[in-house]
Amino acid sequence: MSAQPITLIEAITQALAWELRHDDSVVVLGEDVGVNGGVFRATAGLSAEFGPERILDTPLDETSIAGLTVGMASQGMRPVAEAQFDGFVYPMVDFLISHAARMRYRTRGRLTCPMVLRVPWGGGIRAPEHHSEANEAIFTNVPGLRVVMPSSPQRAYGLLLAAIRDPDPVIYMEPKRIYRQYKELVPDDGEALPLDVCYVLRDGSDITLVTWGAQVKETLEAADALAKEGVSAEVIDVATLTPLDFPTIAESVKKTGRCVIVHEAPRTAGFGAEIAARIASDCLFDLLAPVERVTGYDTHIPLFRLEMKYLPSVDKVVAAAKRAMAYS
Amino acid sequence: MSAQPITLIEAITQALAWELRHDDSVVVLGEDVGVNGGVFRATAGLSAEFGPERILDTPLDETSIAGLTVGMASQGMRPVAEAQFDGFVYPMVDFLISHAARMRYRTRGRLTCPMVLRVPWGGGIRAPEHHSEANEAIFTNVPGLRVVMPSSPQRAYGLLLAAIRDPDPVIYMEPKRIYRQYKELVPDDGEALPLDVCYVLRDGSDITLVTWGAQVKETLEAADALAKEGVSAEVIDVATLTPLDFPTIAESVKKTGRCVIVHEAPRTAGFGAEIAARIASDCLFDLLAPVERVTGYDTHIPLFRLEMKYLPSVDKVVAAAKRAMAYS
Amino acid sequence: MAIAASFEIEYLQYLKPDGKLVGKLPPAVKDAKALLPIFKQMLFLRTFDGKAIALQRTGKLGTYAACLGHEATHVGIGVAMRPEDVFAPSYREYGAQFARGVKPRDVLMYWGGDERGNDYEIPKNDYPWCVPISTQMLMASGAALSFKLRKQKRVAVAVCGDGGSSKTDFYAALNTAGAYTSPLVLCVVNNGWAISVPRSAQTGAETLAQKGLAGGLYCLQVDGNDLIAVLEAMRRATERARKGEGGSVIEFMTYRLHDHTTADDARRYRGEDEVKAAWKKEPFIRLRKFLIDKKLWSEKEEKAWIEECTKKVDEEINAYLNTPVQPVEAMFDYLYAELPEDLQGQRAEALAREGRA
Amino acid sequence: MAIAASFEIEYLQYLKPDGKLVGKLPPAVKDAKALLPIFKQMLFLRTFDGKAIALQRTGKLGTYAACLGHEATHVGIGVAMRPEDVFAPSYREYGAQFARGVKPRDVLMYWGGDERGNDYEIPKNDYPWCVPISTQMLMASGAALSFKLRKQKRVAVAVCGDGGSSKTDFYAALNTAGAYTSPLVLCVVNNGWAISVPRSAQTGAETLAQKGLAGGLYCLQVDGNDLIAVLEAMRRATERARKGEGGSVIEFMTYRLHDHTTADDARRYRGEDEVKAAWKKEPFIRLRKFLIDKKLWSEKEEKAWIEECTKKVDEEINAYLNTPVQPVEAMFDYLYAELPEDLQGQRAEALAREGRA
Ligand SMILES: Cc1ncc(C[n+]2csc(CCOP(=O)(O)OP(=O)(O)O)c2C)c(N)n1
Ligand SMILES: Cc1ncc(C[n+]2csc(CCOP(=O)(O)OP(=O)(O)O)c2C)c(N)n1
Ligand SMILES: [Mg+2]
Ligand SMILES: [Mg+2]
Repeated sequence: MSAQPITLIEAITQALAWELRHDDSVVVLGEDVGVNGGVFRATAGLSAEFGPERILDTPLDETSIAGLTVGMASQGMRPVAEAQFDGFVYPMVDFLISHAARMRYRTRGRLTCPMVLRVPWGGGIRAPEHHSEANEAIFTNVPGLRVVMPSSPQRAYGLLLAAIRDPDPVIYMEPKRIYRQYKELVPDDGEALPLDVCYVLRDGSDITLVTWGAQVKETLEAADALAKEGVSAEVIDVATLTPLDFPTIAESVKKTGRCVIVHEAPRTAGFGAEIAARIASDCLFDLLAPVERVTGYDTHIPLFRLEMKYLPSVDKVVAAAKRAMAYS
Repeated sequence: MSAQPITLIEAITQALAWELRHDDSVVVLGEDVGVNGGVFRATAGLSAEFGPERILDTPLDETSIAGLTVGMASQGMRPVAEAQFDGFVYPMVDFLISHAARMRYRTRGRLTCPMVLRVPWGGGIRAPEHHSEANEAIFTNVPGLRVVMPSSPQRAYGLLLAAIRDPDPVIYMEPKRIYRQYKELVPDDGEALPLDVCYVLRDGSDITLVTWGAQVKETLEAADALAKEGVSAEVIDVATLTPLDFPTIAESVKKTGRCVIVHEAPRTAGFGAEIAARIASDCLFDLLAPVERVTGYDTHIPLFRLEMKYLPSVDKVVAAAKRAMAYS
Repeated sequence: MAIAASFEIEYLQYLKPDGKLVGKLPPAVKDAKALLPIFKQMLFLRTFDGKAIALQRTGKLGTYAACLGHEATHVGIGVAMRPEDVFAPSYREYGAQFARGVKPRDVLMYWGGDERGNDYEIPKNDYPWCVPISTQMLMASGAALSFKLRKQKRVAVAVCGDGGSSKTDFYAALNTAGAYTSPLVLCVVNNGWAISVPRSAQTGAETLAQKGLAGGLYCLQVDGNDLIAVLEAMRRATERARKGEGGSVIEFMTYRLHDHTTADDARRYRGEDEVKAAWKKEPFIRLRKFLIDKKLWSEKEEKAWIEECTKKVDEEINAYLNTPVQPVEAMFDYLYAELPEDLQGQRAEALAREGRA
Repeated sequence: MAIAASFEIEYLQYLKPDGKLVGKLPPAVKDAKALLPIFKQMLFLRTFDGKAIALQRTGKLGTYAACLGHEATHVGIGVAMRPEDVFAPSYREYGAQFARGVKPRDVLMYWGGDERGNDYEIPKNDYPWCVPISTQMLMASGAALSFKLRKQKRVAVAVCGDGGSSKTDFYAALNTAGAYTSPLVLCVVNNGWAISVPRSAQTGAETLAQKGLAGGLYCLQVDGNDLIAVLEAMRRATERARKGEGGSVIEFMTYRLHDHTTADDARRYRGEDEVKAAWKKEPFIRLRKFLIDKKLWSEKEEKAWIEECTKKVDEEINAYLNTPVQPVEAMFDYLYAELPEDLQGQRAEALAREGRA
């Protein structure tokens, strides 16, 4: 039990340290992750404890980071790489799709790729360009990967441990806007959480709100607001986008008959589409109202003077839920 | 009017030649596009007609191709780049997302990026690894791009002309399986087709089959088969995936009340999800049956001994349509 | 022993840290007088830089990347170019941009979170600030290729840092410039650090200049705190480019005297001693001494000029602070030449949320 | 003129095209006898290659990339490695792979459209064929780094072509190997062509070897049709690597005597003369002459050995042809260590379609 409650990013550091201590094959690599402790301080103190042979600063090249990571993972190490910001994962896409996701498939299991890529994800921190992107959809159509996004200190800890231990590649996206939003007691007990589960964070009977990452907060607040108006909202944190635990979502929607999906990425072909599509297929006759998506607009997240107008907000979620409630 | 009917790939060559002849700022670049005429022969004869300063062989690097293309486009040229195969676009993703899609947005219109990336797309030709991928979903969540896929010689010609003339970047994916499948008269008249239209290829009243690219063929055949069993299927070729002409699809689904979406990419978070999601939102109360997706499995397309078992087929489409017809 | 190839990379330095000339003035600087207006630009830049940092510290600007210590390199690159050339900056080279016509208010708008900072009228064709490291180098190679194909006597000049010289895009830029013999000048501003990563950790290469050999380019290493060396290096490279002789890689040796950006704290990873030593070699001391020795400049003139600079920068800051935020539809209106129908509903929704339906 | 850095790149050739020795045998080949088994492997490779092409022509194999003309380089690289080393091939280096234990039937399975071709028992840790050009180079750099971190005396050896040396991943590989001083040997097999693009169009660099300078690596250019030079280059590079002295780039000069693959028609883009001239320098002529001169080999022995090779290859072909197609669930069963629940429905559906529910 951590003596003091800790933030989401501290929970990440705690998970990294735990696993570095308990598994020799784990190494951390990325730009500025060493002495500097990472631009978000996720790796703060790790270089001092584990030394530069376990915590590796890399040359400034994301292709290199991705390629080295796959190369090390396929030779029996468990590298945990960091992309400094979401907007810098694009040069990694080739190695993730062409190699990480296929190493096992291609060699019929002879070689594997037990790696994690940590990606500080999403907007809302008044950062420069390319520091605020919600680009999970690049990875969700790629078989062989797992795409994971925690939304609380406890889940950050447990899911990161699971990601590192998973025998296959995991893209672990960290909602940077809530890195330091609140603290929670996070026992440092090395207990991983399952990677194939959507978390029902709040029970409700009238409507299902499905979300992940930083929007979990706004969505829970929206549920509070709705409760005041007599609407009972169930809130689901998807947590692992792919492979998806759809049964948990389906069960809820079958119960409530209404669903609003909330995410930060642009709407068109965002991962919300997949959830809505499955609902349209598997829960059609349970639906009382159209499935709405409250999302970023189909445009780039603007620089910070306008970014809050781009992001989903509590009142956007509430409004959508009320529109759904108007059906009966 | 081309004196003789031509194949889809010949229509592409014809469109390239037309535009090279009529617009000095158009250049073609890629690996082996010069003297060799491209590995699929899409640029056959162009080097001879237009010379090596208009038809440029590039060094073997997709990052270079993408970066040069964006660089040239932003300086007033209209480059048409070729990715040799779908599996080689991943190193281009950074330039396409970070720069091509944002040049206009980032500079408030001061610089623009009128480029085309041609990508031979999809499986079914017994090719080696990475020569058979259906990866359009990588681009459909990216604002600022257009993702276009022709499915006939005539549409290949008209849509490619439109793509080259479009003032913004276009990813033009070519279903290589049907490059030479059949011939059509394609007038060489420089007439472009609109990029914001879904094409209704066959009218029907019982069910809407929505598809694009190589699967248009199987889907039309499925419609034939269904007709024999008394089911009237409307077939829509999406043609331009993003920005999407959803009204055409919605109109059809509202009429038929049933929809099967057919595509080659893995199902989860494939572009079919977006179409299904919109239906679940905008046509919910018109639906008589769940929206089904007939797609590639959520796994990598296997090497060619198994690939046909992976791809959607006429009977998979027919079976899905029949399941939908069972609802009333 | 048979030799397949051999190479030598020249190092340029004319003005030593103590202000003494090594040898005589190079062709780029026929007359010492010509240095004066450039020195004044450098002073303007330093004034601007200090004020921008202060603005950030008081919450009136977002994250800002200072250029303290890079002034000779940045301004030297800018003045060596012609208006019709194209410049591709990273995110720090305001000195080069000012020389080309970008306004200080544009820089502030950009770091202030407003895309309009990239919409300057002059230089019309220059690339905007580029956050994804070194991708500007490769876009510039595309620009250079386009000049060559259109037979224009223009040069594309791009800048990245020592960190940026590790990026694959940098290699792609030099390889394509070499393959097409295109008019490209790749400037590597080696300021010792890439955030917290020292130059020594970026690569095993002895110099960053030699990376150009990988593409058969002309390679130079220069003292980037020596304005004269910067100008001479740029003269050589741009002349070669304009004559059709191909591209260059120039490594400018300088030092980042400030934190990486205002979001960084360099004390975490580098010692005070190193910074102190670097201050002795920074670009103003030597140039000021040289100009004063030549009777081209005086402390009095400097004081007056800095006052002028301060006034001018304050005007720019006011212009920035007084620019209203863009309307919400700006999110949509620069995405495509014409807004596709598919997006019009979302635009309307955004307007409606502002009560502007 | 001050010099920042200077370099020389050595060229190795011991056996001239006419079979005459230049100077004496290098340390890698203390005794000419040692060449004999390697020569025999080369002959086996050529037998295999010819048969594989024939197999493709008769519709029994998919697209196949021949290695005709590359035998000295490919086999030389393979035999120079130790079993515990790791090899990262592109898609053509069967010669190196056979030397390491890969079976001809595996090669055939792979080009025959069956993933099991990558599932050989020996060498357990080698990388599979790599279609995305030069990405294997960077994965090998990761492998090399992992050896260094775990203090294992192993070397990672990777191969790409002249075209592959333009790919950004190649630069990333050499830059990271240099930055970490890791035990990596990057072999660039310069066979003159990348499909239809000649070496001269890939880069402005005079040699491909010199690209290693960009990362501070040891660079060598060698006659890749001269087995002795290949062995000596590999000896130097692997010894350096094993001693912790860092990585190398070796350019092997050879020629692609066949079409790029069976899907290519090289007559579209290169002249007969060039090919004819290349045949005179191919690797067997000189080595055979050298061995016969030394009385280590004879025409009769060659005939007998080729018969043996033919028999062996035919066996392998039969093994390949008689391997049944994988069951449909193989699509799912190697995707993750355990099939996620989300995919079980699709797997069941695929089985059901086969009537195997
Ligand atoms: C692709 C990419 N990765 C990471 C970053 C984050 N980042 C911004 S600046 C920087 C260091 C740059 O160092 P250098 O190239 O030496 O330039 P300098 O800042 O010293 O001028 C990093 C890692 C980025 N902007 N882009
Ligand atoms: C990333 C990528 N782009 C394009 C291709 C298609 N392609 C296959 S081989 C080849 C040429 C390779 O030339 P080189 O590197 O010289 O090797 P060689 O075939 O001559 O051995 C190309 C372009 C590919 N496999 N991967
Ligand atoms: Mg730097
Ligand atoms: Mg080659």
